[in-house]
Amino acid sequence: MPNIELQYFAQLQDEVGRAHERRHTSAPTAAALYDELRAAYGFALAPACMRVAINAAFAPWEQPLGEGDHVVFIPPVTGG
Amino acid sequence: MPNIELQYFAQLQDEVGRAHERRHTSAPTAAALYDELRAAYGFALAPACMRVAINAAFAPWEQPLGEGDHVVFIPPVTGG
Amino acid sequence: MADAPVDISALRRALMVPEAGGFCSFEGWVRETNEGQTVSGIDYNAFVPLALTEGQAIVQEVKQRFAICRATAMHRTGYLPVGETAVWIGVSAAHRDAAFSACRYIIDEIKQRVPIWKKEHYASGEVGWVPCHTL
Amino acid sequence: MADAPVDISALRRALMVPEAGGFCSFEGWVRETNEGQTVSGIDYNAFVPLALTEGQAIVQEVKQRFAICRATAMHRTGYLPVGETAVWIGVSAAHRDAAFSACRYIIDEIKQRVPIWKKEHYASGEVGWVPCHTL
Repeated sequence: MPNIELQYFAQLQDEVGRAHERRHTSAPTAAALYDELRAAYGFALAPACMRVAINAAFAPWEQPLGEGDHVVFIPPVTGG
Repeated sequence: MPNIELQYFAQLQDEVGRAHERRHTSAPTAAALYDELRAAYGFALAPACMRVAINAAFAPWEQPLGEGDHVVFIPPVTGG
Repeated sequence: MADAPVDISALRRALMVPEAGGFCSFEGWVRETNEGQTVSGIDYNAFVPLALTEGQAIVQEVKQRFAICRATAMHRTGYLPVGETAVWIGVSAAHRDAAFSACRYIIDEIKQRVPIWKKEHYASGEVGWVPCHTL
Repeated sequence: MADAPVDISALRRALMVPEAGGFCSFEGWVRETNEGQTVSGIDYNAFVPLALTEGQAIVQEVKQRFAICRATAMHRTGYLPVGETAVWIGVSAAHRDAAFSACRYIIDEIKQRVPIWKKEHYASGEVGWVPCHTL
Protein backbone atom coordinates (compact mmCIF):
# COMPACT_ATOMS: atom_id res chain seq x y z
CA MET A 1 0.00 0.00 0.00
CA PRO A 2 1.54 3.29 -1.03
CA ASN A 3 2.31 5.96 1.50
CA ILE A 4 0.59 9.25 0.59
CA GLU A 5 1.45 12.72 1.86
CA LEU A 6 -1.78 14.67 2.37
CA GLN A 7 -2.05 18.41 2.95
CA TYR A 8 -5.35 20.02 3.90
CA PHE A 9 -6.55 23.57 3.30
CA ALA A 10 -9.55 25.70 4.20
CA GLN A 11 -12.66 23.85 5.37
CA LEU A 12 -11.00 20.45 4.83
CA GLN A 13 -8.29 21.43 7.29
CA ASP A 14 -10.98 22.32 9.85
CA GLU A 15 -12.81 19.05 9.25
CA VAL A 16 -9.66 16.92 9.61
CA GLY A 17 -8.34 19.01 12.48
CA ARG A 18 -4.82 19.29 11.07
CA ALA A 19 -2.95 20.47 8.00
CA HIS A 20 -0.83 17.41 7.22
CA GLU A 21 -1.27 13.66 7.25
CA ARG A 22 0.80 10.70 6.08
CA ARG A 23 -1.54 7.89 5.08
CA HIS A 24 -1.21 4.30 3.91
CA THR A 25 -3.97 3.69 1.47
CA SER A 26 -5.08 1.14 -1.08
CA ALA A 27 -7.01 3.83 -2.98
CA PRO A 28 -5.78 3.48 -6.57
CA THR A 29 -6.71 7.03 -7.67
CA ALA A 30 -7.18 10.52 -6.24
CA ALA A 31 -10.95 10.07 -6.64
CA ALA A 32 -10.93 6.88 -4.58
CA LEU A 33 -8.73 8.49 -1.94
CA TYR A 34 -11.15 11.41 -1.59
CA ASP A 35 -14.03 8.98 -1.10
CA GLU A 36 -12.04 7.19 1.60
CA LEU A 37 -11.20 10.42 3.41
CA ARG A 38 -14.73 11.74 3.06
CA ALA A 39 -16.05 8.61 4.76
CA ALA A 40 -13.42 9.02 7.52
CA TYR A 41 -13.79 12.74 8.18
CA GLY A 42 -17.27 13.57 6.90
CA PHE A 43 -16.15 16.18 4.37
CA ALA A 44 -19.11 18.31 3.34
CA LEU A 45 -17.77 19.13 -0.11
CA ALA A 46 -18.65 16.90 -3.05
CA PRO A 47 -15.75 16.13 -5.38
CA ALA A 48 -17.72 17.56 -8.31
CA CYS A 49 -17.02 21.11 -7.06
CA MET A 50 -13.36 20.44 -6.31
CA ARG A 51 -10.05 19.81 -8.01
CA VAL A 52 -7.07 17.74 -6.98
CA ALA A 53 -3.37 18.55 -7.09
CA ILE A 54 -0.75 15.79 -7.11
CA ASN A 55 2.82 16.85 -6.39
CA ALA A 56 1.81 20.52 -6.54
CA ALA A 57 0.24 20.34 -10.02
CA PHE A 58 -3.41 20.01 -10.96
CA ALA A 59 -4.11 16.41 -11.96
CA PRO A 60 -7.06 14.36 -13.24
CA TRP A 61 -9.17 12.70 -10.52
CA GLU A 62 -8.47 9.33 -12.12
CA GLN A 63 -4.69 9.69 -11.99
CA PRO A 64 -3.16 6.60 -10.30
CA LEU A 65 -1.42 7.31 -7.00
CA GLY A 66 2.22 6.32 -6.46
CA GLU A 67 4.43 5.89 -3.42
CA GLY A 68 5.21 9.21 -1.76
CA ASP A 69 2.78 11.28 -3.83
CA HIS A 70 1.80 14.60 -2.28
CA VAL A 71 -1.95 15.08 -2.63
CA VAL A 72 -4.03 18.18 -2.04
CA PHE A 73 -7.79 18.36 -2.52
CA ILE A 74 -8.73 21.87 -3.64
CA PRO A 75 -12.05 23.30 -2.40
CA PRO A 76 -13.61 26.07 -4.51
CA VAL A 77 -11.04 28.86 -4.40
CA THR A 78 -12.00 32.25 -2.99
CA GLY A 79 -8.87 34.39 -3.25
CA GLY A 80 -8.48 37.74 -4.97
CA MET B 1 -19.91 95.92 -32.39
CA PRO B 2 -19.36 93.74 -29.36
CA ASN B 3 -15.94 93.26 -27.86
CA ILE B 4 -15.00 89.57 -27.69
CA GLU B 5 -12.30 88.00 -25.56
CA LEU B 6 -10.63 85.24 -27.54
CA GLN B 7 -8.32 82.60 -26.15
CA TYR B 8 -6.42 80.23 -28.43
CA PHE B 9 -5.12 76.73 -27.75
CA ALA B 10 -3.03 74.10 -29.52
CA GLN B 11 -2.64 74.54 -33.28
CA LEU B 12 -4.90 77.60 -33.31
CA GLN B 13 -2.51 79.33 -30.90
CA ASP B 14 0.39 78.55 -33.25
CA GLU B 15 -1.55 79.81 -36.27
CA VAL B 16 -2.54 83.08 -34.57
CA GLY B 17 0.84 83.49 -32.93
CA ARG B 18 -0.57 84.33 -29.51
CA ALA B 19 -2.84 82.95 -26.81
CA HIS B 20 -5.18 85.90 -26.26
CA GLU B 21 -6.92 88.47 -28.39
CA ARG B 22 -9.56 91.13 -27.75
CA ARG B 23 -11.56 91.65 -30.93
CA HIS B 24 -14.34 93.94 -32.11
CA THR B 25 -16.52 91.93 -34.40
CA SER B 26 -19.87 92.12 -36.10
CA ALA B 27 -20.07 88.32 -36.24
CA PRO B 28 -23.48 87.51 -34.73
CA THR B 29 -22.63 83.92 -33.72
CA ALA B 30 -19.67 81.75 -32.76
CA ALA B 31 -19.90 80.07 -36.17
CA ALA B 32 -19.65 83.41 -37.98
CA LEU B 33 -16.76 84.47 -35.75
CA TYR B 34 -14.84 81.30 -36.55
CA ASP B 35 -15.32 81.93 -40.29
CA GLU B 36 -14.02 85.49 -39.83
CA LEU B 37 -10.94 84.31 -37.91
CA ARG B 38 -10.31 81.46 -40.31
CA ALA B 39 -10.20 83.93 -43.19
CA ALA B 40 -7.84 86.17 -41.18
CA TYR B 41 -5.44 83.54 -39.89
CA GLY B 42 -5.82 80.65 -42.30
CA PHE B 43 -6.89 78.09 -39.70
CA ALA B 44 -6.49 74.60 -41.12
CA LEU B 45 -9.21 73.03 -38.98
CA ALA B 46 -12.77 72.91 -40.29
CA PRO B 47 -15.44 73.82 -37.74
CA ALA B 48 -17.12 70.44 -38.30
CA CYS B 49 -14.38 68.73 -36.27
CA MET B 50 -14.39 71.35 -33.52
CA ARG B 51 -16.47 72.61 -30.64
CA VAL B 52 -16.83 76.06 -29.17
CA ALA B 53 -16.86 77.21 -25.55
CA ILE B 54 -18.45 80.50 -24.55
CA ASN B 55 -17.62 81.78 -21.08
CA ALA B 56 -15.90 78.49 -20.23
CA ALA B 57 -18.89 76.28 -21.09
CA PHE B 58 -19.55 74.32 -24.27
CA ALA B 59 -22.08 76.20 -26.39
CA PRO B 60 -23.93 75.73 -29.69
CA TRP B 61 -22.19 77.18 -32.72
CA GLU B 62 -25.26 79.29 -33.42
CA GLN B 63 -25.28 80.91 -29.97
CA PRO B 64 -25.43 84.71 -30.38
CA LEU B 65 -22.39 86.57 -29.07
CA GLY B 66 -22.71 89.30 -26.47
CA GLU B 67 -20.46 92.08 -25.23
CA GLY B 68 -17.49 90.77 -23.29
CA ASP B 69 -18.08 87.09 -24.13
CA HIS B 70 -15.04 84.88 -23.70
CA VAL B 71 -14.78 82.53 -26.68
CA VAL B 72 -12.57 79.47 -27.16
CA PHE B 73 -12.58 77.32 -30.25
CA ILE B 74 -11.79 73.73 -29.25
CA PRO B 75 -9.71 71.65 -31.70
CA PRO B 76 -10.07 67.84 -31.43
CA VAL B 77 -8.88 67.06 -27.91
CA THR B 78 -5.92 64.73 -27.41
CA GLY B 79 -5.40 64.54 -23.66
CA GLY B 80 -5.33 61.43 -21.52
CA MET C 1 -5.52 69.71 -13.40
CA ALA C 2 -2.01 69.93 -11.98
CA ASP C 3 1.01 71.78 -13.27
CA ALA C 4 3.42 69.87 -11.01
CA PRO C 5 3.81 66.23 -9.89
CA VAL C 6 0.97 65.04 -7.66
CA ASP C 7 1.17 62.72 -4.66
CA ILE C 8 -0.66 59.73 -6.14
CA SER C 9 -0.62 57.79 -2.88
CA ALA C 10 -2.65 60.59 -1.26
CA LEU C 11 -5.20 60.46 -4.10
CA ARG C 12 -5.45 56.68 -3.68
CA ARG C 13 -5.81 56.91 0.09
CA ALA C 14 -8.76 59.29 -0.31
CA LEU C 15 -10.63 56.53 -2.17
CA MET C 16 -10.26 53.98 0.64
CA VAL C 17 -13.57 53.46 2.41
CA PRO C 18 -14.49 50.37 4.43
CA GLU C 19 -17.23 49.36 1.95
CA ALA C 20 -14.73 49.21 -0.93
CA GLY C 21 -13.46 45.74 -1.89
CA GLY C 22 -12.02 46.60 -5.27
CA PHE C 23 -9.90 49.42 -6.61
CA CYS C 24 -9.03 50.00 -10.24
CA SER C 25 -6.63 52.65 -11.43
CA PHE C 26 -5.38 53.78 -14.80
CA GLU C 27 -2.31 55.84 -15.57
CA GLY C 28 -1.32 57.40 -18.85
CA TRP C 29 2.45 57.60 -19.24
CA VAL C 30 4.40 59.59 -21.82
CA ARG C 31 5.40 56.97 -24.37
CA GLU C 32 8.71 56.91 -26.21
CA THR C 33 7.33 56.40 -29.69
CA ASN C 34 4.21 57.50 -31.52
CA GLU C 35 3.45 56.74 -35.15
CA GLY C 36 7.02 55.57 -35.62
CA GLN C 37 8.68 58.75 -34.31
CA THR C 38 10.85 58.88 -31.21
CA VAL C 39 9.33 61.17 -28.63
CA SER C 40 11.41 62.95 -25.99
CA GLY C 41 8.46 64.49 -24.16
CA ILE C 42 4.98 65.91 -24.43
CA ASP C 43 3.73 69.39 -23.67
CA TYR C 44 0.16 69.30 -22.37
CA ASN C 45 -1.84 72.42 -23.12
CA ALA C 46 -5.24 72.69 -21.41
CA PHE C 47 -8.15 75.11 -21.24
CA VAL C 48 -8.17 74.70 -17.49
CA PRO C 49 -11.56 76.08 -16.35
CA LEU C 50 -13.49 74.00 -18.87
CA ALA C 51 -11.24 70.95 -18.33
CA LEU C 52 -12.08 71.08 -14.62
CA THR C 53 -15.81 71.40 -15.28
CA GLU C 54 -15.78 68.52 -17.75
CA GLY C 55 -13.64 66.36 -15.47
CA GLN C 56 -16.03 66.92 -12.56
CA ALA C 57 -19.00 66.16 -14.82
CA ILE C 58 -17.41 62.85 -15.85
CA VAL C 59 -16.79 61.87 -12.23
CA GLN C 60 -20.44 62.68 -11.40
CA GLU C 61 -21.57 60.57 -14.34
CA VAL C 62 -19.69 57.48 -13.17
CA LYS C 63 -21.13 57.86 -9.69
CA GLN C 64 -24.60 57.70 -11.22
CA ARG C 65 -23.91 54.97 -13.79
CA PHE C 66 -21.84 52.49 -11.78
CA ALA C 67 -22.06 51.07 -8.26
CA ILE C 68 -18.85 52.66 -7.08
CA CYS C 69 -17.73 54.16 -3.79
CA ARG C 70 -15.38 56.94 -4.91
CA ALA C 71 -13.59 58.16 -8.03
CA THR C 72 -10.84 60.69 -8.76
CA ALA C 73 -9.04 61.86 -11.87
CA MET C 74 -5.91 63.98 -12.22
CA HIS C 75 -4.34 65.37 -15.39
CA ARG C 76 -1.01 67.11 -15.69
CA THR C 77 -0.32 70.20 -17.77
CA GLY C 78 2.99 71.51 -19.09
CA TYR C 79 6.02 69.62 -20.36
CA LEU C 80 6.51 66.00 -19.29
CA PRO C 81 9.45 63.80 -20.33
CA VAL C 82 9.06 60.15 -21.39
CA GLY C 83 7.93 57.94 -18.52
CA GLU C 84 6.10 60.64 -16.56
CA THR C 85 2.51 60.11 -15.45
CA ALA C 86 0.29 62.49 -17.43
CA VAL C 87 -3.05 61.21 -16.17
CA TRP C 88 -4.15 59.21 -13.13
CA ILE C 89 -7.60 57.80 -12.49
CA GLY C 90 -8.67 55.80 -9.45
CA VAL C 91 -12.01 54.19 -8.61
CA SER C 92 -13.00 52.22 -5.53
CA ALA C 93 -16.10 50.03 -5.45
CA ALA C 94 -17.65 47.17 -3.51
CA HIS C 95 -17.04 44.84 -6.48
CA ARG C 96 -14.47 44.79 -9.23
CA ASP C 97 -16.79 44.97 -12.21
CA ALA C 98 -17.98 48.47 -11.32
CA ALA C 99 -14.43 49.60 -10.52
CA PHE C 100 -13.10 48.49 -13.92
CA SER C 101 -16.07 49.83 -15.88
CA ALA C 102 -16.04 53.22 -14.19
CA CYS C 103 -12.27 53.61 -14.55
CA ARG C 104 -12.48 52.78 -18.24
CA TYR C 105 -15.40 55.16 -18.71
CA ILE C 106 -13.47 58.03 -17.14
CA ILE C 107 -10.38 57.67 -19.32
CA ASP C 108 -12.48 57.19 -22.46
CA GLU C 109 -14.49 60.33 -21.72
CA ILE C 110 -11.40 62.37 -20.83
CA LYS C 111 -9.94 61.48 -24.22
CA GLN C 112 -13.19 62.47 -25.95
CA ARG C 113 -14.32 65.58 -24.13
CA VAL C 114 -11.76 67.26 -21.91
CA PRO C 115 -10.02 70.23 -23.58
CA ILE C 116 -6.41 69.12 -23.32
CA TRP C 117 -3.99 68.97 -26.24
CA LYS C 118 -0.68 67.18 -26.64
CA LYS C 119 2.27 68.73 -28.41
CA GLU C 120 4.85 66.04 -28.98
CA HIS C 121 8.53 66.88 -28.89
CA TYR C 122 10.54 64.52 -31.07
CA ALA C 123 14.12 63.39 -30.66
CA SER C 124 14.72 65.02 -34.07
CA GLY C 125 14.02 68.42 -32.49
CA GLU C 126 10.72 68.83 -34.28
CA VAL C 127 7.45 69.38 -32.49
CA GLY C 128 3.91 68.55 -33.53
CA TRP C 129 0.35 68.74 -32.25
CA VAL C 130 -1.14 65.27 -32.12
CA PRO C 131 -3.98 65.54 -34.67
CA CYS C 132 -6.45 63.27 -32.86
CA HIS C 133 -6.63 60.01 -30.96
CA THR C 134 -5.82 56.98 -33.03
CA LEU C 135 -6.59 54.49 -30.27
CA MET D 1 2.58 35.24 -2.70
CA ALA D 2 3.59 37.41 0.23
CA ASP D 3 3.09 36.88 3.95
CA ALA D 4 3.92 40.52 4.77
CA PRO D 5 3.11 43.94 3.25
CA VAL D 6 4.71 44.49 -0.14
CA ASP D 7 6.18 47.70 -1.56
CA ILE D 8 3.60 48.35 -4.29
CA SER D 9 5.51 51.31 -5.70
CA ALA D 10 8.45 49.01 -6.44
CA LEU D 11 6.16 46.54 -8.23
CA ARG D 12 4.71 49.43 -10.26
CA ARG D 13 8.14 50.82 -11.11
CA ALA D 14 9.22 47.45 -12.52
CA LEU D 15 6.43 47.74 -15.11
CA MET D 16 7.62 51.10 -16.43
CA VAL D 17 9.18 50.71 -19.85
CA PRO D 18 9.52 53.49 -22.41
CA GLU D 19 7.14 51.76 -24.86
CA ALA D 20 4.34 51.75 -22.27
CA GLY D 21 1.73 54.49 -22.60
CA GLY D 22 -0.95 53.00 -20.38
CA PHE D 23 -0.94 51.30 -17.02
CA CYS D 24 -3.90 49.60 -15.37
CA SER D 25 -3.86 48.26 -11.86
CA PHE D 26 -6.36 46.45 -9.69
CA GLU D 27 -6.31 46.07 -5.93
CA GLY D 28 -8.51 43.86 -3.79
CA TRP D 29 -9.09 45.36 -0.37
CA VAL D 30 -10.54 43.65 2.68
CA ARG D 31 -14.11 44.89 2.78
CA GLU D 32 -16.04 45.68 5.94
CA THR D 33 -19.20 43.79 5.09
CA ASN D 34 -19.99 40.62 3.18
CA GLU D 35 -23.46 39.15 2.77
CA GLY D 36 -24.72 41.54 5.43
CA GLN D 37 -22.22 40.56 8.12
CA THR D 38 -19.64 42.94 9.56
CA VAL D 39 -16.15 41.68 8.86
CA SER D 40 -13.18 42.59 11.06
CA GLY D 41 -10.57 40.88 8.88
CA ILE D 42 -9.81 38.01 6.54
CA ASP D 43 -7.36 35.17 6.95
CA TYR D 44 -5.95 34.11 3.56
CA ASN D 45 -4.90 30.48 3.39
CA ALA D 46 -2.98 29.42 0.27
CA PHE D 47 -1.41 26.31 -1.17
CA VAL D 48 1.66 28.34 -2.00
CA PRO D 49 3.64 26.21 -4.50
CA LEU D 50 0.60 25.66 -6.73
CA ALA D 51 -0.59 29.26 -6.26
CA LEU D 52 2.78 30.46 -7.56
CA THR D 53 2.69 28.11 -10.55
CA GLU D 54 -0.86 29.14 -11.45
CA GLY D 55 -0.11 32.82 -10.95
CA GLN D 56 2.89 32.59 -13.26
CA ALA D 57 0.83 30.67 -15.82
CA ILE D 58 -1.82 33.42 -15.79
CA VAL D 59 0.80 36.12 -16.32
CA GLN D 60 2.25 34.12 -19.24
CA GLU D 61 -1.23 33.80 -20.73
CA VAL D 62 -1.88 37.55 -20.71
CA LYS D 63 1.46 38.17 -22.38
CA GLN D 64 0.36 35.90 -25.22
CA ARG D 65 -3.25 37.07 -25.45
CA PHE D 66 -2.88 40.85 -25.12
CA ALA D 67 -0.49 43.44 -26.56
CA ILE D 68 1.02 44.34 -23.22
CA CYS D 69 4.51 45.28 -22.09
CA ARG D 70 4.69 43.85 -18.57
CA ALA D 71 2.38 42.37 -15.93
CA THR D 72 2.72 41.48 -12.26
CA ALA D 73 0.44 40.05 -9.63
CA MET D 74 0.87 39.83 -5.86
CA HIS D 75 -1.36 38.10 -3.32
CA ARG D 76 -1.07 38.27 0.43
CA THR D 77 -1.46 35.34 2.80
CA GLY D 78 -2.27 35.36 6.50
CA TYR D 79 -4.57 37.64 8.49
CA LEU D 80 -5.44 41.07 7.06
CA PRO D 81 -7.68 43.63 8.79
CA VAL D 82 -10.33 45.68 6.92
CA GLY D 83 -8.78 48.10 4.44
CA GLU D 84 -5.61 46.09 3.76
CA THR D 85 -4.59 45.28 0.20
CA ALA D 86 -4.97 41.53 -0.30
CA VAL D 87 -4.17 41.44 -4.01
CA TRP D 88 -2.39 43.81 -6.38
CA ILE D 89 -2.21 43.48 -10.16
CA GLY D 90 -0.43 45.84 -12.51
CA VAL D 91 -0.18 45.82 -16.30
CA SER D 92 1.64 48.23 -18.60
CA ALA D 93 0.92 48.38 -22.33
CA ALA D 94 1.35 50.67 -25.32
CA HIS D 95 -2.41 51.31 -25.37
CA ARG D 96 -5.06 51.32 -22.69
CA ASP D 97 -7.36 48.68 -24.14
CA ALA D 98 -4.78 45.91 -23.70
CA ALA D 99 -3.85 47.17 -20.23
CA PHE D 100 -7.47 47.06 -19.01
CA SER D 101 -8.25 43.71 -20.64
CA ALA D 102 -5.14 42.00 -19.33
CA CYS D 103 -5.61 43.37 -15.81
CA ARG D 104 -9.20 42.18 -15.76
CA TYR D 105 -8.20 38.78 -17.12
CA ILE D 106 -5.61 38.30 -14.37
CA ILE D 107 -7.96 39.07 -11.48
CA ASP D 108 -10.74 36.95 -13.01
CA GLU D 109 -8.39 33.99 -13.43
CA ILE D 110 -6.92 34.39 -9.95
CA LYS D 111 -10.43 34.19 -8.52
CA GLN D 112 -11.16 31.08 -10.60
CA ARG D 113 -7.97 29.07 -10.44
CA VAL D 114 -5.46 30.09 -7.82
CA PRO D 115 -5.63 27.96 -4.66
CA ILE D 116 -6.26 30.64 -2.05
CA TRP D 117 -9.08 30.59 0.45
CA LYS D 118 -10.62 33.32 2.58
CA LYS D 119 -11.66 32.77 6.15
CA GLU D 120 -13.70 35.75 7.25
CA HIS D 121 -13.54 36.94 10.84
CA TYR D 122 -16.75 38.66 11.85
CA ALA D 123 -17.28 41.41 14.38
CA SER D 124 -19.51 38.91 16.23
CA GLY D 125 -16.44 36.79 16.94
CA GLU D 126 -17.49 34.06 14.53
CA VAL D 127 -15.37 32.91 11.64
CA GLY D 128 -16.36 31.31 8.35
CA TRP D 129 -14.83 30.07 5.12
CA VAL D 130 -16.26 31.97 2.19
CA PRO D 131 -18.10 29.23 0.29
CA CYS D 132 -17.41 30.54 -3.20
CA HIS D 133 -17.32 33.74 -5.20
CA THR D 134 -20.68 35.39 -5.58
CA LEU D 135 -19.42 38.20 -7.81
